[in-house]
Amino acid sequence: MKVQTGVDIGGLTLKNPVMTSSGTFGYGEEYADYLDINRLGAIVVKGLSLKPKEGNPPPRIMETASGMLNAVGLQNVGVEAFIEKKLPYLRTIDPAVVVNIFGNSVEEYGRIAEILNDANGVDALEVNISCPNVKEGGVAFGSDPLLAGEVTRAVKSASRLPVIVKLTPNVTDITEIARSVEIAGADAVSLINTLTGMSIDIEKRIPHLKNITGGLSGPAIKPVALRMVWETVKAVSIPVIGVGGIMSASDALEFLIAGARAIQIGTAHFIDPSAAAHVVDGIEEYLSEHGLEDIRDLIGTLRT
Amino acid sequence: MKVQTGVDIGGLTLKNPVMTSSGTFGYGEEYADYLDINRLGAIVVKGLSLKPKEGNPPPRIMETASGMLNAVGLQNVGVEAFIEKKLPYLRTIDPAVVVNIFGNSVEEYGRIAEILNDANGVDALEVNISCPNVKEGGVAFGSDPLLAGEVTRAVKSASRLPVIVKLTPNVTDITEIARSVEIAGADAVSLINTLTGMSIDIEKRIPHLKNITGGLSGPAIKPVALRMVWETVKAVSIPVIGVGGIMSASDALEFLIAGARAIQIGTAHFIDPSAAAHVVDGIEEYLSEHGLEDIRDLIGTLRT
Amino acid sequence: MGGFWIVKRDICATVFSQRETVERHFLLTVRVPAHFGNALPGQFVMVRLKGGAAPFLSRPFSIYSVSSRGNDTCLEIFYQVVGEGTDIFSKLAEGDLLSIRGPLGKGFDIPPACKTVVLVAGGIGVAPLSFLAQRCREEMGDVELICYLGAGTAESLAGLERLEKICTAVKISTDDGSRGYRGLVTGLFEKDMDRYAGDTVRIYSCGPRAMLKSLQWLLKDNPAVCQVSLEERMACGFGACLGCAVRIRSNGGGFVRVCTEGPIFDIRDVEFSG
Amino acid sequence: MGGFWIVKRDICATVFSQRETVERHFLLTVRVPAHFGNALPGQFVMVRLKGGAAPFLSRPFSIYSVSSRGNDTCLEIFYQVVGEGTDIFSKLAEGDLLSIRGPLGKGFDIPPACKTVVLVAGGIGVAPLSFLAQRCREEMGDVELICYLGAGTAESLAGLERLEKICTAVKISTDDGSRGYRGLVTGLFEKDMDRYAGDTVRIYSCGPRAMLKSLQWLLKDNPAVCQVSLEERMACGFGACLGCAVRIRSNGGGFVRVCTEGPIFDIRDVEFSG
Ligand SMILES: Cc1cc2nc3c(=O)[nH]c(=O)nc-3n(C[C@H](O)[C@H](O)[C@H](O)COP(=O)(O)OP(=O)(O)OC[C@H]3O[C@@H](n4cnc5c(N)ncnc54)[C@H](O)[C@@H]3O)c2cc1C
Ligand SMILES: Cc1cc2nc3c(=O)[nH]c(=O)nc-3n(C[C@H](O)[C@H](O)[C@H](O)COP(=O)(O)OP(=O)(O)OC[C@H]3O[C@@H](n4cnc5c(N)ncnc54)[C@H](O)[C@@H]3O)c2cc1C
Ligand SMILES: Cc1cc2nc3c(=O)[nH]c(=O)nc-3n(C[C@H](O)[C@H](O)[C@H](O)COP(=O)(O)O)c2cc1C
Ligand SMILES: Cc1cc2nc3c(=O)[nH]c(=O)nc-3n(C[C@H](O)[C@H](O)[C@H](O)COP(=O)(O)O)c2cc1C
Ligand code: FES
Ligand code: FES
Repeated sequence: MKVQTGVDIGGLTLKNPVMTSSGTFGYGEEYADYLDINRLGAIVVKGLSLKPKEGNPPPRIMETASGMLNAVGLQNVGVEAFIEKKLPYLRTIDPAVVVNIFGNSVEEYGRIAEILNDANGVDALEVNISCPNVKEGGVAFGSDPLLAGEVTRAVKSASRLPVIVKLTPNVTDITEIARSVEIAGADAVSLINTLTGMSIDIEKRIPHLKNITGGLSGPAIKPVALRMVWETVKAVSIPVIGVGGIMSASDALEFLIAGARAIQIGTAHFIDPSAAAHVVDGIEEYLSEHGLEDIRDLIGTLRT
Repeated sequence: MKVQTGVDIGGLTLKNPVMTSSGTFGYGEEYADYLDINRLGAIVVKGLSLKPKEGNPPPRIMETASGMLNAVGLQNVGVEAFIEKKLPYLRTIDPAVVVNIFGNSVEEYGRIAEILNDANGVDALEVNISCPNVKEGGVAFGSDPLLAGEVTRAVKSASRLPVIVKLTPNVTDITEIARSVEIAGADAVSLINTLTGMSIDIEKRIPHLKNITGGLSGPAIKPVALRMVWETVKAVSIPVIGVGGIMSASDALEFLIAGARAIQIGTAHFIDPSAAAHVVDGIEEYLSEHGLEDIRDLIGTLRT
Repeated sequence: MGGFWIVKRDICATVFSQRETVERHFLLTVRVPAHFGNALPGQFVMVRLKGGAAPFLSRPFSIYSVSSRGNDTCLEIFYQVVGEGTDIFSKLAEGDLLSIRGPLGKGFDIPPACKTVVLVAGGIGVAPLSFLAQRCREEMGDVELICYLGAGTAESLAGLERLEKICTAVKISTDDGSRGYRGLVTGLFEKDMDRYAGDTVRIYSCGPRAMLKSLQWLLKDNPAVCQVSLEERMACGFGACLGCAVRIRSNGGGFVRVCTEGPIFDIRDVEFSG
Repeated sequence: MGGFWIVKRDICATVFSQRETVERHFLLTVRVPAHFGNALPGQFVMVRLKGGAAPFLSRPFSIYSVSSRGNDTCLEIFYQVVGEGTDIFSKLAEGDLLSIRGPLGKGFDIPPACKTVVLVAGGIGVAPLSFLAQRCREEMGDVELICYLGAGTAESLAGLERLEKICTAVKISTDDGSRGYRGLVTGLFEKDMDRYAGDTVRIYSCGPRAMLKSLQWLLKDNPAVCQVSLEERMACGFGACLGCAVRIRSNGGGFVRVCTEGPIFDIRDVEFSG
């Protein structure tokens, strides 16, 4: 059976709901040799700031039970170098290109959005208000509904592109933030970013990460991500993109059934660089095995 | 080398910092055949309410990556039956007995505390304001600093016992709640309770748990628990008890080094019912291998 | 706190052998300490890979048999691959190490005066019933043992060979009619049901929930005592986590623990709709 | 996107053999596809149990050798047990399956005009250097190969046997003096250091960070080119996660990725204090 897997994310049309997540897929080209990139619905690139950012000192990562902590600290080439050096490759490939952005101030978010207006080849913005590993920007914006709304408004009014706002799970009520960015004009939300965590070297009695704390990702966080996606789907009318611990098609299907319009794959790529392609295959198989001709007949069909 | 492992938790003296966590150790007697209970520092019994509570319908548990979801729903025999039927056994054993309590209202918390004043054999109370699996009480009290303080005051003024308040991780800033209960008179805080999570059966398209969501515990959550303990230790002056994903002495030591005065072991007991005894042994070994005569020379020695 | 205490600790058991009997059904034999010889039909064990990370929680399995082989005591588990945990177990081979807790729970109740034992088994539900049949044959001599055995197809009929050796009669049903009666095993049982009444008859059953539910309904006017083995997800297996709740009708209609108050229940006491 | 694409995919490799050479040091041999024959000394692979839950992330290991055995190509990894992942790997046995990504990273740079190759190896740092020595001997005929090999004790000297067959001379140091020079391998090297200068000499080193740092300091007035293999925790191994950052002095003093811009660096370019 030929199945229809295309979805629409607030104006951004994807041929399938499988996206890569920011910070885990480089600028796309790193994966060119490892999987058939053209099978994917969208690529979200590493978070960009106005100026290049060198990131945090090492050690930056540590393994945990079914997960990992990272404190990369948003190392990136900056928006100008991205447009000049990274975008040309991204223009040659088929998936939608989503650019993840972050700033130190509301104005800076707007400024980056504006610069990207002129960049040919960018299909949508994902606004990171949820990085736990940087002092400026990041999570401060994401855990306050008012600030989250302000950032969203700044980006929306500066940009011609669909705007996805990426939410942090380190909050009491994620639906409150989701509603606030919806009202401020967000075209979609993606969640979750990493949970803040920590790990200690008991011999040296120092944190394993130089930054002390880091962001927890991987299968360990999947139950939390899925719960938050389900809550958010019920709370807003814009599309929700599910992220967190997806390793397989079966994981992705849980998010779709819970109501996510699309999903992102992150940490799984480090375990298997072709993970996203397997998820695309697995979703198609599931649909045809279950007699579902259109993925939209599956999304949000959880019976509770 | 003989090491000193005794710790003081706001007036409650433990011969070692290893406690069992509420809801995972029954009323103690369930474990009598599985480990030498007298090796433990303290036992925290299943959460008690004023009246018996039948709990949630099954399925109540589900495995996740390096963890489990539970939605037991605080099934318990009620405080009266506890005193009559469960306490006699607990009086015969050596560890301190901590009774975990929860109510539907601030008054009810106070009322249970009062009843337990007359019960011989109870050494401290742990006030659960953090259960994600019940509508009343539970997390509503734990995520609002004002309500958390109110419950604490009610229990403190009703009880003659040291009062530990158990905090939920499902909040934006756990230190805010911790400070509020400290001001309200809590003798100690324990954290974390479970993270709210969810899991879906993709064949039936229903949640795996009848209650839809459940509490995530086990190694998966350890990095989050450790981070929150470390933050809370810096924010309050009362003792902090570390809970979450502790499977081994090495895990327990991470919490102690981060500043926890004691630790609780939960889910690990299901994997190995004698887990707590192994942790006691492992802590003693570590201390003597590292030439530390007193556990207090280890607690809070993280260098950052 | 002496011997008894040591007996209940989780043991480290070595895989003796494993083979696939019918499709996706595996017979696992492990070496266990001698006290497993006291296990009762209906009791179960919690199983985990020694030191393994997945599956995270132990999995409950009925005891399919315990026997001596030379100086060793061997425990048999008979299971079907249905998910991640059983899939991992299906790769076990000789010499692999398991962590095993048990025997746990209550066993079936067999009154000595019983003359006719009727077993109604659906799929892998055959496991505890086969052990029960074996013990009945050993201890009750010429007791009449009638087994109703159901499966999807002839190829997936599990445990048949052993039952045929032990039982007075084995009556087979398959959903597709590829062997025996075409239909559900409860349908096959229903045809004979009226023969099973009186104090000297006992009915025992294990299988999918829907099957037990319809058996409960069939037996509503039949006075014969019927015990069933229930399944529920378990974390601890010994009464501590309250994860394995099942609603019963007696005792005010509350929840009891399958692992401790069960897994064996009187079929009339089970609230299948709850 | 044709052959090249397939070549880079993670491969499923079968363990051919594994043995403990010196205490807690294991020599693991796995069957790999023929294209591994093109691997360069200094390159590494990311290793994980096929389908295993732990360790979660792949672990990076230098290539210790690649060789043909009959129709098979065999990859050797030589590693020390230092934590959970290597402990799990130490239980691997013939027939077990691994998921392997690689060869990854840049190899050592060996100018054809090089006449003297000096290796300074600390502990398990011997792994990439031994592969380098082997290739030098194969491809550069009578090149002078001097190896300084350090370990804690005589019993923990890893990789010695093979190096003695390949090298012109192997000079040994142990921390406790139980064999060779008593002290650090850098101390032993320092005594000879002035002999190693000029365009036809190349120095290569791998070992603990503190050792490389003191080697950097020793070489501050010596013009010989020295390349080192660095280690950092890795998640992906191919440049995507930015987890393996190390600070370098060139290029404005920023971070580069050990897995992609390295793991081989000019020792003078590494910022060990950063
Ligand atoms: C007392 C008892 C005795 C049992 N005896 C046997 C036996 O002898 N042979 C045998 O094959 N199976 C037996 N089971 C069922 C067995 O425990 C489950 O099939 C097994 O735990 C599934 O693990 P999994 O990881 O493969 O499946 P999962 O991936 O965890 O789940 C796959 C499917 O199995 C169901 N399932 C999971 N756990 C249980 C459970 N504890 N009870 C019922 N359904 C479950 C799930 O709902 C799901 O539909 C018994 C269960 C109990 C409680
Ligand atoms: C390019 C490269 C090549 C390597 N080649 C070899 C080799 O040939 N043989 C060998 O034995 N080891 C080699 N290593 C180191 C090896 O990767 C680590 O020892 C291994 O990952 C430890 O895993 P673990 O789970 O046992 O230890 P963990 O429990 O993760 O950690 C134990 C200790 O090892 C340290 N460690 C962990 N990972 C790394 C790492 N990636 N780099 C440095 N230190 C680490 C930790 O800080 C800790 O002190 C190499 C590392 C890199 C980056
Ligand atoms: C190494 C690493 C780097 C990341 N960098 C970013 C980033 O730059 N911007 C962002 O919004 N999220 C970033 N994330 C978060 C992921 O995009 C994703 O939200 C999170 O990892 C959860 O998904 P996963 O469990 O599938 O990895 C990063 C995650 C990892 C592991
Ligand atoms: C099955 C189960 C039941 C629980 N019941 C309670 C409870 O009654 N009261 C309470 O305060 N915490 C309860 N908890 C939370 C634990 O006490 C503990 O805070 C949590 O599981 C994290 O620790 P762990 O990862 O070591 O299990 C329960 C946890 C589990 C798994
Ligand atoms: S499985 Fe834990 S109480 Fe039954
Ligand atoms: S290990 Fe991922 S970038 Fe180097």
